[in-house]
Amino acid sequence: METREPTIAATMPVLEARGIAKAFGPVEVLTDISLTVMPGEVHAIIGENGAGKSTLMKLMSGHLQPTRGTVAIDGEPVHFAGPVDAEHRGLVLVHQEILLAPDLTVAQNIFMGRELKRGLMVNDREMNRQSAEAVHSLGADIDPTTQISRLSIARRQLVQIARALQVPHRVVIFDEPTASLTPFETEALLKVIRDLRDKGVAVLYISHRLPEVGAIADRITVLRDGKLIATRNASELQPVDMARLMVGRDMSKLYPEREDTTSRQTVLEVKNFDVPGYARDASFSLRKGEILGFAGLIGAGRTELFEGLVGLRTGHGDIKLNGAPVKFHGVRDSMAAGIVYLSEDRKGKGLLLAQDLRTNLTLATLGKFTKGPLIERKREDKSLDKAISDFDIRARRRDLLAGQLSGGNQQKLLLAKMMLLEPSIVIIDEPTRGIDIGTKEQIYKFIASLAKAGKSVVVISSEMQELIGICHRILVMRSSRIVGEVMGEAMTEDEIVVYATGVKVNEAELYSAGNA
Amino acid sequence: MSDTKTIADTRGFGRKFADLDKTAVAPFLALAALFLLGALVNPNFLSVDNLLNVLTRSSFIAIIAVGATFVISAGGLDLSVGSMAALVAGIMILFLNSGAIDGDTAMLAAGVVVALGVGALAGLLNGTIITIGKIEPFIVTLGTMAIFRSVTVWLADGGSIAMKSIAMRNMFRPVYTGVFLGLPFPVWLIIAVGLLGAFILYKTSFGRHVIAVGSNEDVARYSGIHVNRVRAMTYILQGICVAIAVVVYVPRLGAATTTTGMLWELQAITAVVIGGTALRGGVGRIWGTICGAFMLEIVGNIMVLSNIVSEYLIGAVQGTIIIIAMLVQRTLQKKKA
Amino acid sequence: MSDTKTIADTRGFGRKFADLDKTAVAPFLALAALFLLGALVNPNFLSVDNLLNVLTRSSFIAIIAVGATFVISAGGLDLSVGSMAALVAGIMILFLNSGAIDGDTAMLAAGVVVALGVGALAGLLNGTIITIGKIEPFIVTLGTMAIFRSVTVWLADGGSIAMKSIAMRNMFRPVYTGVFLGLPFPVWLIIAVGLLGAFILYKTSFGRHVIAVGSNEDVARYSGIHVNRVRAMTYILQGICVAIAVVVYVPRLGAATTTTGMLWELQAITAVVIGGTALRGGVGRIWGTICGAFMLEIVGNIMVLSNIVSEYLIGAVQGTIIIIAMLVQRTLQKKKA
Amino acid sequence: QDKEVNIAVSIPAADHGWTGGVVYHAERAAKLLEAAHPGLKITIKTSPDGASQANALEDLTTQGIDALVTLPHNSDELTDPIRAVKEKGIFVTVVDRALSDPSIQDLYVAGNNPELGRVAGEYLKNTMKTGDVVVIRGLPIVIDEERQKGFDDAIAGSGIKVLDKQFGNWSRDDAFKIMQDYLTKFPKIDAVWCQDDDMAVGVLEAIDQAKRTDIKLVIGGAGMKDMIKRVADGDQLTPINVLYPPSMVATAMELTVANFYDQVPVRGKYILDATLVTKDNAKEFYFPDSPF
Ligand SMILES: Nc1ncnc2c1ncn2[C@@H]1O[C@H](COP(=O)(O)OP(=O)(O)OP(=O)(O)O)[C@@H](O)[C@H]1O
Ligand SMILES: Nc1ncnc2c1ncn2[C@@H]1O[C@H](COP(=O)(O)OP(=O)(O)OP(=O)(O)O)[C@@H](O)[C@H]1O
Ligand SMILES: [Mg+2]
Ligand SMILES: [Mg+2]
Repeated sequence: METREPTIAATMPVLEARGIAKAFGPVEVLTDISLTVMPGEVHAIIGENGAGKSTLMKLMSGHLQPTRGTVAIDGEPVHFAGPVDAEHRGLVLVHQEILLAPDLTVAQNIFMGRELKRGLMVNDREMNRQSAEAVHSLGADIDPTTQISRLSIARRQLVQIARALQVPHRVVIFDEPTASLTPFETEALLKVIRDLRDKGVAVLYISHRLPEVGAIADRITVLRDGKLIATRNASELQPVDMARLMVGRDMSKLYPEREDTTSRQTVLEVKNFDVPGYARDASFSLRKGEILGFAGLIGAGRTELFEGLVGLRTGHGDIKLNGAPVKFHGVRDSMAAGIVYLSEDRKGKGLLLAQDLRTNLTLATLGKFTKGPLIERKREDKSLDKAISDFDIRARRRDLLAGQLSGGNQQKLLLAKMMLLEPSIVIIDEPTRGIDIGTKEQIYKFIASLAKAGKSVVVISSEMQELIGICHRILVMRSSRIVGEVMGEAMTEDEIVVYATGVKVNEAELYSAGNA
Repeated sequence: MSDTKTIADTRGFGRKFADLDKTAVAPFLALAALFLLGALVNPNFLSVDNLLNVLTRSSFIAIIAVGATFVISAGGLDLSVGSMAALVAGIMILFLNSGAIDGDTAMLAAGVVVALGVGALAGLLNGTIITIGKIEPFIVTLGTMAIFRSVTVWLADGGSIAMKSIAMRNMFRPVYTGVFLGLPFPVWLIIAVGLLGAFILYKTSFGRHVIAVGSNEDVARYSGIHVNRVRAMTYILQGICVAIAVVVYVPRLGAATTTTGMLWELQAITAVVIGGTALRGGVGRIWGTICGAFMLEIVGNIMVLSNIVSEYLIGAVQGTIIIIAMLVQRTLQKKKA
Repeated sequence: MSDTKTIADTRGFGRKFADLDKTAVAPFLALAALFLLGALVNPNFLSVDNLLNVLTRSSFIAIIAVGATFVISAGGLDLSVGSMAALVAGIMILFLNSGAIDGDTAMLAAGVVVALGVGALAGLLNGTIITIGKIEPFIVTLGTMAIFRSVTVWLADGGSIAMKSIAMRNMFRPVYTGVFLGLPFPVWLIIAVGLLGAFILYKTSFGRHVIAVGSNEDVARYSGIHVNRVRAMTYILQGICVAIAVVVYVPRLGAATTTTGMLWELQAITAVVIGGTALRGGVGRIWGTICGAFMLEIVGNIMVLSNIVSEYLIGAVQGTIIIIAMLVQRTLQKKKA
Repeated sequence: QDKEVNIAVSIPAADHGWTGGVVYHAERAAKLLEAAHPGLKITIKTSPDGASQANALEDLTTQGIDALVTLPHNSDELTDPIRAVKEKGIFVTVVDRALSDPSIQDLYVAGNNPELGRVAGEYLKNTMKTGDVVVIRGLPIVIDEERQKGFDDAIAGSGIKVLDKQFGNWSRDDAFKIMQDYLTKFPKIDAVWCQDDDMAVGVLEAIDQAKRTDIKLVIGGAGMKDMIKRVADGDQLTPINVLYPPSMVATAMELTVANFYDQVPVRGKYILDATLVTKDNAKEFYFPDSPF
């Protein structure tokens, strides 16, 4: 971990929040926040889901207007007419959610609204070149002429970051930029941020990955329930302290005690499963009570493999469920068979953002809430109450729309929705993406309790630490194939990386040969 | 209103969806404004007879538009309803003329069943091509619009298809002209279809699925909803609504002609949109739709009752009034916000 | 690490490339299928004369549909183009009849300018009400459709507006009938409008903004794009395209009637959609659109050349062919995938 | 008599009652004529509007024809396209709507639109002397304008007063609505003139439903079979009708065929009267098998 003496004293804050408050309707979600951001500083904001981090960032970048208080640039109070106005003053925000035009290409998105021109014409060649460069500097290779709609969430996130950095900036705000990135992209991004800092740019940085925060931040501000709890120098805080400040209680143990809940009974056996274009020749088995991890780099094809398995996209191969061969023609079949898949794309495929919590919660299981043709609203409400308490969903009002929940709470709602199906096999894709540490702990506990109750869980995650922390066994995918298996003592980050990057070729080939 | 600030300053969907109740009320306020205009133009406008006439006349479009609310909430579109109405009416009358069953009452009842069947089949045709062929609803229903119309013209030999039996006609006529508890029968039918539509859309799981599909098809699919089946079903419902409208339409003039149902599709869609349902799907307002259908008919009525404009310019005034009604509605929404 | 990505990259890239071609090429394949059908139905179909006739006629819809491609790509809709064409034609002819300027050539030139001006203004009206009033384009342009039509009827006093000066008519006629380098003048105009449209849509930042607005309005707004201005501009472009179409239309029939341009809006939208542009916005295919307009005209031509079906059923056959053409297109896309 | 003759017939599509009748009669005449003349081939094409009719004319000409029988959508618009046909040396018969340049047509067979309005107006003037009349027009096109003008001229200066005029789009449903609203608007109406029998059906229904007894006369026009039957049956409300038969297209086709197969060349104008149909002569004009 790099330590650095902040050089704050000499200069004046480039961006400042002075007693800012924000209310949505009668509910105040931020109270009296005062905050300074110095040039050449990385200032991290941490807090639980729904603490108000994103809202604060939106207030400081012209996306929202504060109910009380002011924002100041270079000591001058300012009023932003909108985000574009803020950008003109050198303030850019990388949103937590992906905001890109899906039909346009990477380069077209990166330069949207400020196209490079040659005479009357847009200079596509130059924009493509610069975009490729910008994306490359973030440690990724994305063809700049690819349509956004064809990219995975992670890649979209990278494009979005590249786009923000293309604007002339003095302050860059990153709202959970790494939530969907693997360690490699994360490392590249952190390097970019350090470069920014060294150039004197101020950076506001939000993340739920506390070690990462410790590594990059000069100062850290902790929010809880819309209030500012503390602003400290990073050197004074260890991740445990951060967690304590955020959650308000001691957070010594993130992962639950590992218990060997795995039984001998194989519940799911997959042989030579292909998802054309994404996964090839996948074979694995899952036992009752087992937590099986799937690791790999972005684009390795994990998501698509399981989408294929549950019938969400076309795939061929043999699936045996409790020993009996099955065929899933659609996701309904697999749901009926007790398998559920929770999408990593909670906004695009998980929740109806424009509908309320109740509608979302019961959408996949409406049959359980109907008497005759009639939906029983009372039972739905009761179920919502239960979900809110079971999964600790922080919604200040019941009639919020799913899109108005903070990112982490959307994830919890999705979890609650799919658990209503009472599955025996749960496949969770990126279960803790964008989730605060307190809630992570809850979700891990929840996964462990599922296994204990005799259900089987597949966890697809790009966070190797969490896979190692909770899984009994981990399979690693690379370039559409399962290339390795680690378990027991061998479950280390190094070992997984070796498989995921293809360094350990021999064993990988051995493994797939053994399956063939 | 609790949402004041949300509207002023949220950026995303927050804004669009926070003002739910306002959008729901706005069409009725616009309707009230039209009533005022009507009363100013001609004192007879507010007479019970006139209002009941208008209400009764709006029944075809209102009933069809209830079906269109389903189709549009699920993110679809149906341009074929007008010619579907003509086709259903034509086949129903041909059946009534065939004398296939003894007894006029039995025959009429069977005729209604035939109409409903043909309507449902026509809807199924639309739904199937759209979902299985994965073709834009606009193109499919434009195509079936031409098909239904042509077949009707062909059945009618270019002329009209009229009910032959005078006795049966007299027996059937009260379905349009009859009054029950002070309200004409078609008005009761609007109420019934509205109640049923609202029940299905708001209270049943099918209705929930319709909204889910229109709101985000992927989410619906990942939630295990049969997206295609739901979609197709909305078109079938639309077909049934068209058939119900035909059952009220046929007794009025006792005939289907080549012009029957001409432009009803545009009127139905307009009613739905004026009523507050968004064309992009994900929202459905049954009562707003019915209110919209009523508004359309009232605008026409006011035009005839007024003496102000040349008959050449009536279309222009009508168009303007509809745009202004929408503007009023938008402004009211913002005011109340 | 790097090799993983390279593999993924190539795969993704290849896939994407193949996809692009298919969607873009599909309308042309469907067109080829129609050619085959035409040749089977009547050997005269493939004669140069016949093909040039059809191509020439498709010019009105093709040119209007190029404008509609802009409107639809930006997520809008314009139902008023048909009556706008009637209005523009009417005003243009009235101006030509007025003899305001000496010299027929000067007069004609001025008439063209007047037409373009009226078209742009009409488009501006649509654009302004839609963007400032924040009303669904469907309702607004349905309203202005009625308004433009009515005003035309009123200007024509219920009849038609014809060019009075025979000399001027004879001078103007070659704009429709004239041939240059073997191709009729209207065909050159289609090419010119297509090239210009493609240039604007694909090569200028305005075109980029059109797609951005249609793809995701919020994102466009955050990117500093003047969403309303871009939207309104697409309607103005649409108006100008309508005016260009009128400039070809007037010399053909020499008159504007109250039915001029009736249903052109549906044809234009159909051409756009058949051409591969999605109604939800975010995609625009100028050449596909022109191909679509050509297909529509060919279907009509084949109907006239064939003698198989009863006149009453022509609509049905036409509707079926269009649906099948779309199906063929979809299947080709999937096959090649 | 097996001379090869190709005749094309271009008419409006069957989009309302009267044009539906035109298509019916054209198809019927074609069958009869083809049966009578083995070498004769008749191609009938319908078009929904003026521009597509111009297209159809081009397409028909391409196929090589000897004669064209056409009922143009609109005189102003179709004059030039028909001229282009004529310039290819093709025999041209125009039905119903005269071209702006009459020198183009070899043969002109027509009903008389101004006369249809005039006869109706004269009848009103003569039977009622004074009274309040409401009018339902068709669509705003030239035919409608001519009929209206004939009517207006006939009642000019008389005691007949037109209370209101509206467009009923030649549709029963629209006419029904407008009549309902007229009944609301005017406490006393003496007579209704609507330009077309299709609309008269809607008018009668509206009056019937409102149970209004002040209306003494409903005059339609064109000779739809249901209305002729009412006249024949001596209906009080509809004692007369004014003829404007869609079968005129058949007449035109017969005459055109005669030009080729009989020795006498046929040229000139054949104007069919806008005959006043009354109870006495109604039987002559009643064709129960016609769709119109
Ligand atoms: N438009 C809105 N209307 C109503 N409430 C809102 C709206 N936007 C946010 N909220 C509420 O404000 C609170 C703070 O949300 P915010 O998105 O700032 O949380 P966060 O700290 O960024 O959480 P996360 O870590 O999950 O992203 C939440 O309770 C959320 O439900
Ligand atoms: N270079 C590329 N160009 C286009 N599409 C790509 C490229 N690389 C990957 N993809 C697409 O991205 C998707 C795979 O990404 P995704 O990250 O979801 O896979 P994954 O293994 O599930 O990854 P994650 O680790 O994020 O779960 C696939 O649709 C894949 O084809
Ligand atoms: Mg957040
Ligand atoms: Mg994934």
